[in-house]
Amino acid sequence: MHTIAEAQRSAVFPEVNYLSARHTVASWLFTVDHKRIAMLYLVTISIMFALGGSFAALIRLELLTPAGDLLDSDTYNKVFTLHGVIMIFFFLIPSVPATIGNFLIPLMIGCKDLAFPRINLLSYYLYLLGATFAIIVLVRGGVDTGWTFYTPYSSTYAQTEVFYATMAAFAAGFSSILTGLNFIVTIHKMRAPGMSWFRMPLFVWAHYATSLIQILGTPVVAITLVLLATERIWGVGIFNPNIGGDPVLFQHLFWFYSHPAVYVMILPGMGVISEVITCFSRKRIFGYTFVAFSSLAIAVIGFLVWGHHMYVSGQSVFAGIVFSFITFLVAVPSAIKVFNWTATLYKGEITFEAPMIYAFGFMGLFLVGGLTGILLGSMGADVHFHDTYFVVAHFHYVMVGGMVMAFMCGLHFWWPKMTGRMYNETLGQISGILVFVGFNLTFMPQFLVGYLGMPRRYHVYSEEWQMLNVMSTLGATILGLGYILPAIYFPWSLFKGAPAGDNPWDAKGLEWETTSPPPTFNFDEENMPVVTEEAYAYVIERNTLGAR
Amino acid sequence: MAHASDSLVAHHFEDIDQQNESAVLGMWLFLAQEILFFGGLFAAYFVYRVKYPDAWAAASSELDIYLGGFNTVVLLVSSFTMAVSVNAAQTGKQQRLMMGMLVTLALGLTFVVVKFFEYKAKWDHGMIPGSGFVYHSTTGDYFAGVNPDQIQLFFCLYFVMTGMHALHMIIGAGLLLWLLALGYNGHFGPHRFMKVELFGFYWHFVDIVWVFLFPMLYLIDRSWMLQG
Amino acid sequence: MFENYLMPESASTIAPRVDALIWVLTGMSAFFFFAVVAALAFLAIKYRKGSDANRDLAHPDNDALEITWTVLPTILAVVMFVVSTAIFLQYRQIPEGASEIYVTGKQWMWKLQHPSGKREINSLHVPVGVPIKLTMTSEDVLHSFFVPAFRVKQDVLPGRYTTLWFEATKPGTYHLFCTEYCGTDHSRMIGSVTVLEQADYQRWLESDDSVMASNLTPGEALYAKHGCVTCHDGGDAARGPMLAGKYGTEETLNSGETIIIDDEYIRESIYNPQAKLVAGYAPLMPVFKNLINEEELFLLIEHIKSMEDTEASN
Amino acid sequence: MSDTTATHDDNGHDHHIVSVKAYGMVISALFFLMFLTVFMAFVDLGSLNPFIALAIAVSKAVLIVLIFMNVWFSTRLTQIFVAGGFFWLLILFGMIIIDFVSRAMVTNPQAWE
Ligand code: HEA
Ligand code: HEA
Ligand code: HEC
Ligand code: CUA
Ligand SMILES: [Cu+2]
Repeated sequence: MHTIAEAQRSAVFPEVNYLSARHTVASWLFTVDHKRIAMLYLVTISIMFALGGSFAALIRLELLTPAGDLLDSDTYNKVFTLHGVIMIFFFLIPSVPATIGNFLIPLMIGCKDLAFPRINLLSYYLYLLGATFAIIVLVRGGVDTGWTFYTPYSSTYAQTEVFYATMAAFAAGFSSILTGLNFIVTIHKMRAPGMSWFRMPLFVWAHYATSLIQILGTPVVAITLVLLATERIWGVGIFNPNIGGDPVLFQHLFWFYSHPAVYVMILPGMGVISEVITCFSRKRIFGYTFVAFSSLAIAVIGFLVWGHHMYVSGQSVFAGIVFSFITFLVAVPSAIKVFNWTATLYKGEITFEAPMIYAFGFMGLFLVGGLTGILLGSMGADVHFHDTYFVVAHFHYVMVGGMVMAFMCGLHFWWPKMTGRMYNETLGQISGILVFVGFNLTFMPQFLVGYLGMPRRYHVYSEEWQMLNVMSTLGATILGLGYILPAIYFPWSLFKGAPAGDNPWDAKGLEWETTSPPPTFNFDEENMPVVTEEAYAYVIERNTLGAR
Repeated sequence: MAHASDSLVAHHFEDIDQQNESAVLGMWLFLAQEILFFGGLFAAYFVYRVKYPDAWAAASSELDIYLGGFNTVVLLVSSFTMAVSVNAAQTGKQQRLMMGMLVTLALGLTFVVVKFFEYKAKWDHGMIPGSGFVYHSTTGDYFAGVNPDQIQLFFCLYFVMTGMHALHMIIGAGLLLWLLALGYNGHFGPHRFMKVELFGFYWHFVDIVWVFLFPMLYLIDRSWMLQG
Repeated sequence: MFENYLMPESASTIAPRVDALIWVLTGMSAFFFFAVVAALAFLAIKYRKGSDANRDLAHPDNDALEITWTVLPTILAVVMFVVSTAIFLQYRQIPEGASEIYVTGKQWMWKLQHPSGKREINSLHVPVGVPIKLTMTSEDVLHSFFVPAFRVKQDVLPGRYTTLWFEATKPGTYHLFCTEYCGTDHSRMIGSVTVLEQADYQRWLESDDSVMASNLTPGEALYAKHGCVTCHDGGDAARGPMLAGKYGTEETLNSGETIIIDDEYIRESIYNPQAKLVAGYAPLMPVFKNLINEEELFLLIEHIKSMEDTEASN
Repeated sequence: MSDTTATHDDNGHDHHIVSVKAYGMVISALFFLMFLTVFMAFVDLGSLNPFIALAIAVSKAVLIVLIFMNVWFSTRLTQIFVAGGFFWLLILFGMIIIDFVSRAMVTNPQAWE
C-alpha cells in the first residue's frame, strides 16, 4: 500500500476533466453534468450556511444577557425563524445528497450521469428559486413563525412574510423531490455490469433510503404549505379554528414530512461515515447487510413516529402512545449502525486523517443526540422537556453534531476526488478538533438549561440561567472558528493544493478508479467499469502485521 | 430491438430499453409524489368528515350533481381517448394519434370550462369562503341545524381540492398542446412514443383524482333529493 | 431559590417520579454512550496503524452478534416505553374531586379564574396538597402552560378545551411559562404560581374582593344577563331543558346518541346550539358565539355546575 | 418495438401494447361503476354509504391504474412502486385518523381507562 505522500508525488493533474471541459459561465449555468451541478450546489449551500450561521451568531449574542437587550422581540423571533428555515431547507436537507451524493452516486455505481440530467439541473434551479424567495423574505422584513409554521399563528396572526416563506420551502421541497427521484431511478437502472445490490457502497444504500423519504414525504408538506398560503391570502381556510378548523391537523400534516425529514438529514451522513470508517480502518464494513437494511428500516419506520412532536399538543392520548412506542423502535436500526461501525475498527489498521477525525466526532455527537432523542420519545419525560432548550440541544447534536460533522467528513474525504487537489491535512485535523470541542461547549449546557426549564424561542429569560447561556455562546465562538478554517483552506487548495492523484487514500470503490477530477462522462468511455468484487475489499497487507 | 433506434438513446444510457424503463420508473415516482401531494388534502377531508359528518353531507348537497356528473363522464371519456392515443402511437397510427390527442384536449378543456361555471354559480350565491360567506340551504330542512361555519370549512376544502385538480388539468392541456405540436412535426413513431405514453400516465392520474373527488364531494348523501 | 444548576425545583407529586424516569433514562443512555465510546477508543488505539496487534480475522461478519445487538436494545426500548408511558398516564388521570381552575391564554397573558370567581392575571395561587385541575383554552393562537417545578405542560388551543392537573407539595413561588411560540412577546408571556399553605390560601381567597362584592357570582350574573334563565329554569314557560343538576349526567340527543354533559359539550351548546339537539326539543336556542367570550364561557360553565349543588340541597 | 400484440417477457424488454378493445371494455366498466356510485348516493344506508362510495372509487382507480396505465403489464419494479405509493397514502390517513377518532379520551380523561 502506498502512503498519501507517495500517491501525491506521483500524481499529475489530469488534462481532461469535467472542470476543464469548458470554461464559459454558460457552460456552468446550463450544465447537465451531475458533477458540475454538485459544485453549483456546494457553492450555494455554503453561502446559505454562512447566512444561517450569521443568524446563529445573532441568537447566541442576544442570549448572552437575560434581559433581551440586543434585539427587540420581533427581531429575535425573525432571527431564529430564518436561522431554522435556512439551515433546514436550504442547507441541511440538500447538504450531502445534492452535493456529495449528486457527485458520487453515478461514479460509485459506474455510470456516466444520473438518469435525468436535465431534471437534475431543474432541481438546482428550483432550489435557487426557493433560496431567492428566502432572500425576498429577508429583504421584505423577515418571517417570525418559527420554522414549524404552526397555525393559527402563521395563518392568521403573524404580520410578517409568511407567504414568501412558504413559497421558499415549497420550491426547495420540489427540488428535493426531484433529486430523490433521479437517485432512485439511477440506482435501479444504471448500475454498471456486476454492480449488484449487495456490492453497492453503503453510501448509495443510504441515499436510496433518503430518496424514498423525499419522494413520499415532501409532497405532503408541500400541499400543507399551499393550504397555509391560500389561507393567508384568502383570510379563511381549513386550519381556521373560528370555522371549526383544527390546529392540530396542521401539526400532523407538517410532521408527517418533517419527522421523516430528520432522517433525510442524517441518513446520507451515515452513508458517508460507512465509507470513511472502512477506508481508514482498511477493512470491509462489519455486517454489511445489516447496515444496508437498517437504512431502509429507518426510512420506513421513520414515517410512523411523527406524533412524538405532539405529545402535549392536544392529540389523543392513544395516538401519543402509538407514536411513542414506534419512536422507541426506530432507535434500533440506528443502534445497529453504530455498533457495526464500532466493530469495523476491530482488527483494522487505523489511521487518523482529517476525515477520520470528523467521523469519530460524528460518532460521539450523534450518540448523544440520538440517545437524548430517546428521552424525548418517552412521553413521561417529554412533557417536561417539550419546547425547552433540551429539545434545542437534542436536535443540534443530531443535526450539527451528526449531519454537519458527516458533511464535513465527506467533504474532506472526497475533496481530492472532486477538485483534484489536496487541502492542508494539519489544518483539516485542527478544524475537526475545534468543531468537536466548540460544539460540545455550545450545546452541552443547553441540555442542562432545558432540564431546568428554560423554554425555547425565548430571548428574555430568567437570570439564574445566564451562566449556562454564556458558556453556550462561548462555545459557539469556538465552533464558528472551526467552520471558518475550512472556508479558508478549501478554496485555497483549489489554487495551491498539491495534485491529489486518482486515489490518495488508497480507497476502494469505483469513484477512485477514475481520474481526480473525473472526466465529463466519469470514466474512460471505451472502458466502462465492470465490477467483480464486493464493496470495501480492503486488504491489510501481511507485512504490517505485528510480530505477536 | 434497440438497434433500430440507437440515435434516440441519450448518451448516458446503454440502450433504448434502459432509457425507456428509466423514464417509466421516473414517471411513476413522480406520480407517487403526486399521490401523496393530493393525499394531504384527502387526509384533511377525512378528518373533518369524521368530525362534522352532518355539515359535510349538507354542504355536499349544495354542489350541482348534474354538472359534476357531466364532468365525470367527460373525464372518463377523455381518459379513454388518451389511452387510444397511446395505442395509436405505439402502433404507428399517426392520424389516430393526432385525433385522439385533439379529442382529449377538447374534453379536458370542456371539463375546465364546466368547472368554471360551477365556481361562478357558487360565487353568485355567496358561497365563497371568506367574510362574505353565506349559507342558504337548498335542501329544505333535511339538514336543518347544521353549523354554517362547518359548511364554510367544507367549501374551503372543496375549492382547494377541485382547484388543485383543475390546475393539473390545465397543465395537462398545456402539455397536450406541446405533444400535438410534436406530433404535427412527425416526432412520433412506433419506436418513439414514450412522451405520449408518459403523458398518458399523468392524464389518467388526474382522472383518478377526480374519480375520488366526485363521490366524496358531490355524493355524500343525496337521499333528500328523492323526498321532493 | 434557584441556585441549583443541575436539578430544577421539584414541587409537585409527579415531579419526583418524572425526575426518576429522566435519571433512569439518562443512566441507560450513559451506559450505551460510554460503552460505545470506550469500545471505539479501545479499538482505535489497539488497532492504530503500526501497532503490533494481531490482525488475523477468520470471519469478517458475525450474525450471532448482530442479532444480539438488535434484540437486546429492542427489549430495552420496550421496557423504557412501558415505564415512560405509565408515568405519562398519571399526567392524564385527573383525580376525583380536583378543584377546578379555568385558564385562558391570550397574546400575551394568562388569565386565570378560581371556582369562587376570583380572577388573576399571570399569577396563580393554589393551596398545597390539593389536586388542582386546569381547564384551558385560548382566545387566539396556540399557547402552552408550563410550570417547570411541577414538570407539567399542556398546549392551550383555540376552539377547544385541554386539561392539566397537578398537586403541589411545597409552598413557594414558581415559574410559569408559555412554551408554545405565540408571537412577539412569547418570551414575556410568563408568570408565577404561588403555592400557599391551606390556611394562607383561605386568607388569600378572602382578601380583596372586587368580584365577590355583589351577591351574585359572575357566572350567575351572566346567566341572568343573557337570559339563559328564561328558557332553562324549568318553569312553565321554559323552552329548553332544565339545567340544574344536569352537569356530569347523561343526555339523550335527538339523533338517539347519548352524551355526557361536560365542559366541551356545554361550550358547544352555547356557541353552536344546533350541533347537538337534546331529544324532544326544537332548535330554538340562539347562537351566543359573538356575545360570550371564552372567559365568560368559563364563568357560565362554572355556574351551571354550581346549580347542581342547589338542586341537591333542595 | 414490435407492433403485434406483444407480450412481456421476463427481462421486461417488450413494450406491451394493450388493444383498443380492452380499453373499450374498461371504459364501459367505468361508466357502469359511475352510475352505480351515483345511484348508491340516493339510497340511505346510514354509515355504510361512505364505505360503498369509497369501494366503488377504489375499483375504478384500480381499473384505470392496471389497464389504462398499463401497470398490469409492467415490470415487477413498477408494480411495487405503484403499490408503495398508495400504501403510503394509507399510512398518512391511518395514523392521522387514529388521533381524531380517539380524541374523546383526551378531552374527557375519564373515558381513558
Ligand atoms: C438529523 C436530525 C434528527 C435525528 C436523526 C433525530 C433523531 C431522533 N429524534 Fe429528534 N428532532 C430533530 C432532529 C432529529 N432527531 C429536530 C430538528 C427536532 C425538533 C423540531 C422542532 O420542534 O423544531 C427533534 C425533536 C425530537 C422530538 C420532539 C421533542 C419535542 O419537541 O418535545 C423527539 C421526541 O420523541 C425526538 C426523538 C428522536 C429520536 C427517538 C431519534 C432517533 O432516531 C435517534 C436514534 C439513535 C440512537 C438512539 C443512538 C444510537 C443507539 C444506540 C447506541 C443503541 C442503544 C439505545 C437504545 C436501544 C435506546 N426528536
Ligand atoms: C442544520 C441545522 C442547524 C445548524 C447547522 C444550526 C447551527 C447552530 N444553531 Fe441552530 N437551530 C436550527 C438548526 C440549525 N442550527 C433549528 C431548526 C432551530 C429551531 C428554529 C425554530 O425554533 O424555529 C435552531 C435554533 C437555534 C437556537 C434556539 C433559538 C431559540 O429557540 O430561541 C439556538 C440557540 O443557541 C441555535 C444556535 C445555533 C448555533 C450556535 C449553531 C452553530 O452550529 C452555527 C455555527 C456556524 C457559524 C457561526 C457560521 C460559520 C461561519 C462561516 C461559514 C464563515 C462565514 C460567516 C460569516 C461571514 C458570519 N439554534
Ligand atoms: C330561546 C330559548 C333559550 C335561551 C335564551 C337559552 N337556551 Fe339553552 N337551550 C334551549 C333549548 C330549546 C335547548 C334544547 C335543544 C338544544 O340542545 O339545543 C337548550 C339546550 C341547552 C344546553 C344543553 C342542555 C342539555 O340538557 O343537554 C345548555 C348547556 C344550554 N342550553 C345553555 C344555555 C345558556 C348558558 C344560555 C344563556 C347564555 C342559554 N342556554 C340560553 C333554549 C334556550
Ligand atoms: Cu403564549 Cu407563547
Ligand atoms: Cu421527530
